[in-house]
Amino acid sequence: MDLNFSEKHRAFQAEVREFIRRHGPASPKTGGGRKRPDRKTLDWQRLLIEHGYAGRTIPREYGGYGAAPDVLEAAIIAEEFGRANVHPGIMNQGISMLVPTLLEVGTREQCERWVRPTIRGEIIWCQGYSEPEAGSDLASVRTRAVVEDGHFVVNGHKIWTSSAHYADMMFLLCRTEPDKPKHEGLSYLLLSMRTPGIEVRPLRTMTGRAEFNEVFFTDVRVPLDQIVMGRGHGWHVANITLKHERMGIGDAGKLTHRLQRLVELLRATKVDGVPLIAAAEFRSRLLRLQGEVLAWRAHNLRLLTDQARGEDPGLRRLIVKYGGTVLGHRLSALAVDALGAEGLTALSQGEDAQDDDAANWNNDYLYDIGLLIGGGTSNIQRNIIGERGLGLPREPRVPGTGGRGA
Amino acid sequence: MDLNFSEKHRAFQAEVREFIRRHGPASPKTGGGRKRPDRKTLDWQRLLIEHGYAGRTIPREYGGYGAAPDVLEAAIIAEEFGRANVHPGIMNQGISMLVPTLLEVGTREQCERWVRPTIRGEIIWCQGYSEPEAGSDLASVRTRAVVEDGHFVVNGHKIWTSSAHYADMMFLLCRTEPDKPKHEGLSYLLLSMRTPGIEVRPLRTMTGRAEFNEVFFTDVRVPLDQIVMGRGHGWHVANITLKHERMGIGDAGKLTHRLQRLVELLRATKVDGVPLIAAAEFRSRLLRLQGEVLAWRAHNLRLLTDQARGEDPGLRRLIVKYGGTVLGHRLSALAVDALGAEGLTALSQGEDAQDDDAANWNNDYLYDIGLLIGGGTSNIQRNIIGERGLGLPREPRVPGTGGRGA
Amino acid sequence: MEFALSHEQTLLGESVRSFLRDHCPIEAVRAQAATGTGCEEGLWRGLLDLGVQGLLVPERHGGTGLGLLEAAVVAQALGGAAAPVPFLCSVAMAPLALLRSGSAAQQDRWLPRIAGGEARIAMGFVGYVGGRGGAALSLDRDRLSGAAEAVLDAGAPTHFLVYLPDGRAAILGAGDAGVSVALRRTLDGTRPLAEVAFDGVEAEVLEAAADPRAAALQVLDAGRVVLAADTLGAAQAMLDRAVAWAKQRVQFGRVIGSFQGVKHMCADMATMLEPCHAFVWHAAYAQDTRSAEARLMACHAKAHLDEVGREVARMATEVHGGMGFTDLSGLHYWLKRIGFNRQVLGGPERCREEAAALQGWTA
Amino acid sequence: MEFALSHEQTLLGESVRSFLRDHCPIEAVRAQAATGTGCEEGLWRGLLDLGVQGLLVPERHGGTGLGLLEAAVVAQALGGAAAPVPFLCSVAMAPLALLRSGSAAQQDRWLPRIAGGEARIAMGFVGYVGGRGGAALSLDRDRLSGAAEAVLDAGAPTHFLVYLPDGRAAILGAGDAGVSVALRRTLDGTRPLAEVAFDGVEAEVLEAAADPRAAALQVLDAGRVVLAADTLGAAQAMLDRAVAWAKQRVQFGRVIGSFQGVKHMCADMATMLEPCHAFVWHAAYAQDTRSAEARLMACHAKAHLDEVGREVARMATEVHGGMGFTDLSGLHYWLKRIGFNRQVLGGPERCREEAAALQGWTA
Repeated sequence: MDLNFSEKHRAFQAEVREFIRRHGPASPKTGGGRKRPDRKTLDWQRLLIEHGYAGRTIPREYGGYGAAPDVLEAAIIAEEFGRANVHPGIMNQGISMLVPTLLEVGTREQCERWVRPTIRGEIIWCQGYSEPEAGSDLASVRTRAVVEDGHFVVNGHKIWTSSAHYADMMFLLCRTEPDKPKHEGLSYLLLSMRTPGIEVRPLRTMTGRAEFNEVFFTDVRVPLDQIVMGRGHGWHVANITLKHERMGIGDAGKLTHRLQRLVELLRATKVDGVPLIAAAEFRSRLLRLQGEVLAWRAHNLRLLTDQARGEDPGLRRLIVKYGGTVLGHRLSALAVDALGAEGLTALSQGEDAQDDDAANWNNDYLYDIGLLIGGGTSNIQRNIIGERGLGLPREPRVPGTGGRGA
Repeated sequence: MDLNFSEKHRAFQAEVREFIRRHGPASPKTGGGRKRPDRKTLDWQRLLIEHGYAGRTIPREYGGYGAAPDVLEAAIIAEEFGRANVHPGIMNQGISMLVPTLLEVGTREQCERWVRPTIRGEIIWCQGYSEPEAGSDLASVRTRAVVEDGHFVVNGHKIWTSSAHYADMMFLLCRTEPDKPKHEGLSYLLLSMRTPGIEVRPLRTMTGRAEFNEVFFTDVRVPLDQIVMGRGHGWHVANITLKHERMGIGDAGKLTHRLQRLVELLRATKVDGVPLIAAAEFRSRLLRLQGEVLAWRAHNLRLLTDQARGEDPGLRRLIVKYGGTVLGHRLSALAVDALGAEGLTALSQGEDAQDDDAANWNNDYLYDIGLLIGGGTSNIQRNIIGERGLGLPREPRVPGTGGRGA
Repeated sequence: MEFALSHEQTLLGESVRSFLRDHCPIEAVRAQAATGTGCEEGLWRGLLDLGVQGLLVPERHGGTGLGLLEAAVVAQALGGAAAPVPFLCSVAMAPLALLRSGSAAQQDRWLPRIAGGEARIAMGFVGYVGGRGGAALSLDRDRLSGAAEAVLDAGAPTHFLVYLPDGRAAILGAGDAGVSVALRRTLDGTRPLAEVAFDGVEAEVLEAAADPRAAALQVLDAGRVVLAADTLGAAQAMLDRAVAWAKQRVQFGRVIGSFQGVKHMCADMATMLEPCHAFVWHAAYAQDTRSAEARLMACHAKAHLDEVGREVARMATEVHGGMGFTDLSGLHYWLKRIGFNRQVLGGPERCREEAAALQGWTA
Repeated sequence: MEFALSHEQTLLGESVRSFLRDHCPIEAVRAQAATGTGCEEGLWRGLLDLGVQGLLVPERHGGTGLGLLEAAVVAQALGGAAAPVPFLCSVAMAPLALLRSGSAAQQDRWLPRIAGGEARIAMGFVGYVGGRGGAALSLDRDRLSGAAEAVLDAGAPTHFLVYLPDGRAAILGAGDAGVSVALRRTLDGTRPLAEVAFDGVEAEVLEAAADPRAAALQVLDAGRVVLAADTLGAAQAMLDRAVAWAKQRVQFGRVIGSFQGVKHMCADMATMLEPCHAFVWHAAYAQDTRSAEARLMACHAKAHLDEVGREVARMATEVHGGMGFTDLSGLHYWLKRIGFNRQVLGGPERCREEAAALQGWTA
């Protein structure tokens, strides 16, 4: 254990602070759920990558900053950006899920082609996993691809595809080996959303945005080299992707940052002249949440160390999505309560708007409910923690089905 | 809906208050978990029955007070006793489970013989249900009884038998029809704990008392007429008993009373000169709990009305044990927190002692953890609520077992 | 003497529910959420046919002279359908305001118009639930000046009724000169809130109560009980839908309700929500009988339903999986209604603080 | 530079755990709970062989000069075995008290005796964690009078060290004339608490700190971190037992861990508890590095582990069904240890209030 700020890290911290002092005012607003990055955010992202505050450990040859993994540097960045309430860089499914997957099991060509524009926020990816009859039960997807004259030809129907209406690319889980057992018949393809035969129908969500979509595939042709690993390895690749998602969604930097925003809100909001941060119940709740966030912050440092060492943290990693999502939702719930009746009128001005803080809290609150569901419900997450993390037995199979889970 | 205090009820309330004013000082202390009633408590119980504040609706011929069910009278009694922190009468498994079961499905002779001494606290019953391999899975009990020269002869082994070490009688679930399906092979016997062949081994619990026991049966002879309903109906009778237990354990009067004690504790306890009832976090928690207790208090009035009408309240009844037990535990947890470090030294002086309030809170806190487990864990309770109350399907059977539940 | 709804009360609830089943499908809610005023005219007229608007208006003024318990029964039905009608103010609180604070002449004038559905009165309370700086009212004789925030049922009102901190209330026409209304859409699209400014507007002043502030608080409490009932109805609707979904949706080869994870979530919701029915009745009944507990019960009923409603809304959505998050399922209309109810007329934290103060639980 | 235990720290934990596995079976805990002083002599000597008592004592005074992080590692192991030894005061807080508040001469005199296990110092704080009326101390030159409550590790001490509200500390012999000790068994039978009265007893005064109150608070904070680590160890032991039980116990024809009800309970426990390891390390490390966050982290680590510990203790017991409630399983020794840790040196409510005050979150 050594978190001492060496001379090097003290200098790094000063550098980050200086960056924030100088460029912070140009930061886009934070919070508010997912949207396609606007010009301001894209510029900001390039600036961050240039300075190594985004894409930090991604090799230079793929458009990253190419720094060696350094847990303390990562922590300093998260901490300073969070403290200053400055946009920490674009976080989307391409960046948090696909890029690390490609870096882990993609070919050199695939990395060269897609990592750079993805981390810059120029290529937006969507995830083609869930289907109407395969929500939690992902391994039973039916969308199929067959090989015909040098292409995979895809037919089927995906749902809950977030961002599909503005995404450029999709990573798709589909069935290519219908004769093999359920988990061995899948492949993981990368395809352009501009390919003919794709129809996207927005599914409006409770946030009022169309963050989800249905996507219909009719004879959609995907070049043969746009598969990650080989045919039949889709389940394996999808699980790598989901592993990274589980890391991402509960991200402690995000929690620290959100706590910081919450503290500011409670300091600034006065009722009958008393700031809510001094009002009994609000302060009590805030203090409980602060303790929990501090625990996750420390946990995150530990995970970063695991990562730097190349160790699989097992249980420690598996709990992140479930724990972090629940906590994130409780943070935004307190914010919504602090906003009171007046906060009810703080509405998002649309997907591309710069919303005010109150509107962002409302969106976070609703969007977090979606996160509790998305990527597998909390029940699925707890199954994973119990089974893979603690070694508890699976549900017994029910005769005549592949049944387990929920 | 009519909860108006008619002239009659106003008079009744005055009568209860007068009783409490006059006799309250003779009340045994309240709280502190189960023990065999001492002389003082037995005298108190007789006084309560005489005045109709215990055994109120039990027929006079069986030793009760013989009043017609009256929801408001019952509510007035609970309210006034709770408010005054006066002992509300003995509550044990004989009174809360066996007596209503006998009144529902017992013979006239059985009622005449056992109801009176039971409600007086003179006969203590224990429940012979669980076995080492049949805890939550009650229907798989193996203790067996065969008929031999005019008696059931019982052999087997029970566990988690609370109060068995001082009980006079047991209601026993055992297997009499080994050839019938699991649920149809059981019978419900009543037997004296003085019968030769019974060995009771105390199982000390976390409260430091031996509230549980193991009971071993070797050729224990039970007269043939000491069966409730007929052979093979044991599962049915046991479920009637458990229905009444589920009513009993979460009893809202107890919750109201406990809240009252808690309010007094928080008023009386000062830290740095400030009563805890005014300290932010304690007051916030107390207020949340008060809201919940008020909800259960109203719910209880509704259940009493259902009962008076002879209606089966279904879901409303099924939630009582689970909800009430969890809430009761949270009340005692707040009390333990209010007592602070000094409260750690408040220990029970033994099963027959009159403990002080702080010791009673500590015991309640620990005992409540037992209640969360006893009579089926919270998981079993939630299965019951989900399946019988909401009509959700059971777990599918696993091949080769009778498996469901947990 | 019993703790249960009477036959008439049960029938009242049934009739409103049945009407809403036919006339307030989810599409109507969706349409209102997109563009509505919070008052779907067809529903308003239909409820008039059922006599709902006159519920709390005495018979001699053309109403049915029932109590807050009946209002709670109706509110529960309205919450259950997420029905966009200005029930809270126009039907529940406004007649009580007149009965508690109005003179006989004022009652004669206003109550029949309320019962007849002609007067739709939006309401605001200034200085009752914690000020955030924007609102302040003053009355110079009968001239009202200042501003009120978070004015309820303000989408299509005929009049405004605003309470001043001292317990007097002022009532005036929505279109009167000097009244300016900034209508804001809210998270619950079916119910807007307004900021209303008054520039020396002539108003009718309700000031007949012996203890004006206490009278105003009674009206506020009644509103809180109605909101609790509305949340109860909405949460029950969400639970019912979650249970139905859990019985039908198949994943991993099994109906999901057979998994303990889902089953226990449903059981937890039922365990929280079921006692709330009796609690809301009890709180409404306490208002009707002016019980000594009436204020305490109103504060706690509001706060408790706010909390239970939020939990049930989240869990019911979660049981639905991705479907629950979509507009398609419509679940979120209830979720947002519950969220709206939570924040208006004092959030749960405020209500609990009042409960503490009532009991002297202060330093 | 990394956030993980070093090889040496890991080995230290291993060696203590391995020693306790052999020498602190549940029977030893049970025996102590029945009749013990809170200091099982065999364990005390065994830990001495491992060098534990000198952990925080500088090398020049015969110790190993390690930090609070190492102390936390050991405390976690002790909590995991519910080991009845006076580690908190005698090993962790007392040397820090001398290092923070003692003169060089005092350090020379006392620290070697601590490292050698000869001095077993019980400790009390008067005026630090909220007074309930019974305690008050005064120093007239070097004469100590008054009473201290909830004195820790007081079952078999050689000395008492008590902090006065102004940050001075007094140290004196446990058997000195004028010292009267009322030893009380506690809920956690393995750890008694004492009320100690002093009647003008001659004491050695520690008053070398530049800011005495701040120095005292550092010692208190260190104690809180050690308690958090102890609770972490105890809770982890309970979770491990619950998971093992869930893999083995069969009901309804299935291993109960295959039921989602049980599985999700275990998952919830792991999700709560797992981040606490890093949190406790972090809090201890902040003490060692005297980070600006040190006080905040100590308050929050104590409060958070108090809460998580309580939840895990209850749920782990519940997973065990009836067996968990019995003395036979021994689970309750951990549960009660967690309960004890919660209440001493400031309960979670107190710790959070201090955290709020540190951040200026006050009216």
